[in-house]
Amino acid sequence: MMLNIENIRAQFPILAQQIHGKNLVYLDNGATTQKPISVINAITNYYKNENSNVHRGVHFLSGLATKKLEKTRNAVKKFIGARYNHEIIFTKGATDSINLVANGYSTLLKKGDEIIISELEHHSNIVPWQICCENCGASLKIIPIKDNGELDMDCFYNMISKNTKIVAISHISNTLGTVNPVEKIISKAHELGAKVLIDGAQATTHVNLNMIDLDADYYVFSAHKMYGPTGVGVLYGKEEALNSLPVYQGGGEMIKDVSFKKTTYAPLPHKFEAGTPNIAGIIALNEAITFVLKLGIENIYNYERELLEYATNEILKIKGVVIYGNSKNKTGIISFNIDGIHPYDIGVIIDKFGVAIRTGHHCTQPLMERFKIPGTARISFAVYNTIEEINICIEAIKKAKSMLV
Amino acid sequence: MMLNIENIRAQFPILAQQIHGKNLVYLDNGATTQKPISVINAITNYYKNENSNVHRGVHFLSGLATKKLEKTRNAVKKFIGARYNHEIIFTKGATDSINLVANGYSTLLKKGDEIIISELEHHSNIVPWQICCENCGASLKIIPIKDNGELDMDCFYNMISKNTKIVAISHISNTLGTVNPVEKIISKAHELGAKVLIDGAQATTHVNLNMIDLDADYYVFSAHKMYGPTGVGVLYGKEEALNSLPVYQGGGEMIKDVSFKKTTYAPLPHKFEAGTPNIAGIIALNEAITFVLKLGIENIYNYERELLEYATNEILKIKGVVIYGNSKNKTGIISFNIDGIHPYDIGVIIDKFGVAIRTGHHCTQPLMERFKIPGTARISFAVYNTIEEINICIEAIKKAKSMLV
Amino acid sequence: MKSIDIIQNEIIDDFNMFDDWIQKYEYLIELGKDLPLLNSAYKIEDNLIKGCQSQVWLHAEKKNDTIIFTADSDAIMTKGIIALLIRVLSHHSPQEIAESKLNFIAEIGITDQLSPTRANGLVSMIKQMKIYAVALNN
Amino acid sequence: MKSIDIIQNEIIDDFNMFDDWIQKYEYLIELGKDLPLLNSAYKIEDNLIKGCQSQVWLHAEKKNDTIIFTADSDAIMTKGIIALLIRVLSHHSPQEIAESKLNFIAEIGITDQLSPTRANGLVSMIKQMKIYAVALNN
Ligand SMILES: Cc1ncc(COP(=O)(O)O)c(C=O)c1O
Ligand SMILES: Cc1ncc(COP(=O)(O)O)c(C=O)c1O
Repeated sequence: MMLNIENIRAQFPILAQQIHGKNLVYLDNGATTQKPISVINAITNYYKNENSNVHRGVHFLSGLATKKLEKTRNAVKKFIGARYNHEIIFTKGATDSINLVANGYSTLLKKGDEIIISELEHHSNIVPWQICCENCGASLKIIPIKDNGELDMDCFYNMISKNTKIVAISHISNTLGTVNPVEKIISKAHELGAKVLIDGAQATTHVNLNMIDLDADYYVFSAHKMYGPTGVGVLYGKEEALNSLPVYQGGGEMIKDVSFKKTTYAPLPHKFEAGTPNIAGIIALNEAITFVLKLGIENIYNYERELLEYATNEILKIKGVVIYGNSKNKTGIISFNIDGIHPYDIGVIIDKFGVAIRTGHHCTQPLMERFKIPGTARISFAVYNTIEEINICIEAIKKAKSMLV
Repeated sequence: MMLNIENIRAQFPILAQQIHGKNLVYLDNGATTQKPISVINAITNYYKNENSNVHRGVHFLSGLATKKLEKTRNAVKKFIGARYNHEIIFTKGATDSINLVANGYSTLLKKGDEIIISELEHHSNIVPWQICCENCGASLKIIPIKDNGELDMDCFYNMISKNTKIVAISHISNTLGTVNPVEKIISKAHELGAKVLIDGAQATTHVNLNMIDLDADYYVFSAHKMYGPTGVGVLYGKEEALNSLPVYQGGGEMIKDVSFKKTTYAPLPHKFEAGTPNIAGIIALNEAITFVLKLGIENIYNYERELLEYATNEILKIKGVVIYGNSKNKTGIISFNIDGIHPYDIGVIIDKFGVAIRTGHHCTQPLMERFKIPGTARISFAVYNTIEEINICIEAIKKAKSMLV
Repeated sequence: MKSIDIIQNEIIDDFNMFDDWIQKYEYLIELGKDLPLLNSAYKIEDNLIKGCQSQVWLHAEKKNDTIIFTADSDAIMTKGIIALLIRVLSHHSPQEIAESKLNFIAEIGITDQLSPTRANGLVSMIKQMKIYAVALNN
Repeated sequence: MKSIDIIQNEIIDDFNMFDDWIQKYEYLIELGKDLPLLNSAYKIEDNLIKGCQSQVWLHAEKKNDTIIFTADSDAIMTKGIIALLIRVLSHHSPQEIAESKLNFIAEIGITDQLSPTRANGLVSMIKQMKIYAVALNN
């Protein structure tokens, strides 16, 4: 199916913005995507017509808010092909989700146990495991990456052992765009009895997800990177995987019975949902899912691949450009540097042309270390981007270069 | 100053709602308040014009979102009279805030140390401390309450000792409305070298807060209970108190340097703000604060006291009514039961008259245990409620009673 | 014994006679009050289904190949619905109970009371009735 | 030596001559390129002010009761602003530096570069310059 991009763009009010007197060219989608009007309206509608605290209320609005929140849980379940609604835990973001699991593992693991992550992980999939290791004495093993930005799978196969208790890997690298071979990792890990957490923050709009097929034990993502609101994340876990974790936060909804003698906890999903959730945000996430499903993930992927190929070609025409991440299997992310120029300078200058890209280490400092660079300039696409915008961006980069050298 | 309630009501779109064909009478404000249009518009405006990830971006929108987020931090600082902006940590809610502190204390305390809470605490200020005690071997001491719903301060003075390391007390009871003597608790605790956390979830629209005067070490609250959005909370902590806590969640913004050899953490407030925050929600919180300050906390308090007194009088005219929480020093919350009637039945029936109250244990099961009741029906006021609404509510309760006995 | 579906239709007819929710609720309250007392020997922790607001005690026993339910709750509205559930399911065979589709709840307009908000124990109660039926089917 | 305020006004006048941001940025870039090299002995961890994207190395020494700053950065735009800061503050007495109010930044329209987003190390750099001034004032 061909997507009607003009029609899609019309659904995003912010794309009509002017920045420094220029049309906004938003190419920082890896950091956060913009929101379609349906998502924005869901929030407004909630606060104007339905707002109430969820779960325990018997009055109408409370029932309505609860129903809508649970509807999103069901929508997420279907979206990622999970078995049960109670395998979907709402968190405040991918980072929160990973911390919940890593915190649990700090009580499940002991000295001698090993955790495997990779060199291209986002800090959010590194630091929680470092804290976990500090607390329980387990050790952290790192899968190195090859020059083209792919995981060195030979190393992984050598590294994993019976001591490995959990492997935590991003589905798609936020800096390089590499799509990691998570299926292979999961099947090898399971062979050796290790669990697997997949950080899907960059994947939910690019890969058709089916948890039953994928067989990941945990899968995490953030709503704000998939056209949804800020402040909402998802932790998917297999029923038995979630049940094996101790409670994380205490309070509110997550209890069965509280007494000073003995407190018992509610079953999934409530066990992990302490406190009043981001009700408006969760309800709006349902609209984001609807938006993505209407377009079709494959269509989004294919269209972004077109943008990626065009942009890659054009940018490589600029002398001195180096692109980091050259896997054949990558999504719409281009991390680059220009010889002799600091990425910060590029970002600051093209901003004046209305072009928003991200520069810096992208919360992947070890990866920057690996390439011995202070950072990169990163272009990242969403489904509303166009070839024309890429042309504007390339022109801006060329102008920046001519000013800087 | 007299508040113009009609004018205030006009700012809340939801108050025009019909429930089961009746005008909504929303008296469940202890669970969550409704939102003025300024708060709703702040969210819409953010997503339509400004949405971008914060902090590390060099492009215009990222700078704007960052500036606005930090503006809210500054507004919160002023609102609660803190010393520094970096003493304000954004969390997902009061529950999240308490868990952050209690988790830290589980590494700071050891067997023999004591934590004091009270019998009237919300589960969110009980369970995190139970988990903390389980992890570190400290023990939990409970201040009992008197029949009128006030803390038994004599007991507190007897209970606290050099072994007490932290006292965690709600400023206002969400079930009874009691305003606790937090000043006395803080000064006594400090005398003995203990820190104090105040759960201000119910207090922020009823008490003028000044952290420097109050001298609490930690103070927590939720935006959604003060006319703000869901999914945003605040943890205030004195600089040295926050610095004494270990990091909680890892990832994203909270680092100084990440490497596989050694990761170091960012200074306050970033140390405790891992992951992409609820940017839209935080920005909207600023509008909620503006709304409250414009009306004036004293005016809100006084007006709600009027409602409280009127409603208390009227409800006591119903035969068989018992009110729990009869402190002179209480805010606009009435928890009651009617002889021989289960509160659930009252809630279900008056809902049909458009009246939304909360029934149940209000996440204070130990308090229910204390009064030997399964729950209460709870009316809780906000500044937009009226005498007329109270009359409708009282009529509905009377009808429910006549149906039920 | 009439089939489960016939009883459900009777209940739907009963409720159709009422003009408004007040009459329906009053009828439910009456049913709740008339629900035969649960033998206090059965009002034990093991038989407790905990909703977050009202509690339900449910007892099941087998008699001549059919299951007989008795139950109680601390909330009267909950008890009223329990009375209906017992009227529909009690005195049927385990298989009939396990395979039953309880559509009457939606039809009589009290679905609010059966939302998955856990505020009362009714959703769990229906589940528990079916579990008993399966368990006692031997 | 001219006073800090006089130098600031000169800079403001310089920038007022430019028609657009491109000229301003080109000027900053030029200033950045012309910034005297920092003695490599001073390009050490101790002198490093870490922004989250660009880094700044700052060295200060006292000479005849005035402070002399030298500095470097890996990003050229940052270096350009450093050049301005040095022009304004270097060769002044510790007290003058500590008490200075740097209004020129707002006036020349490059405040974006000095937001508290930590993207470059400039806010910390100004703070550090004042700290050095106080520390060397003895
Ligand atoms: C006194 C008190 N503490 C804590 C909480 C928990 O707040 P939240 O659910 O927003 O985290 C509440 C809200 O119910 C409360 O009333
Ligand atoms: C791969 C990856 N993992 C984790 C995260 C963290 O997501 P969040 O900041 O929404 O918690 C991000 C987002 O920056 C990411 O790209």
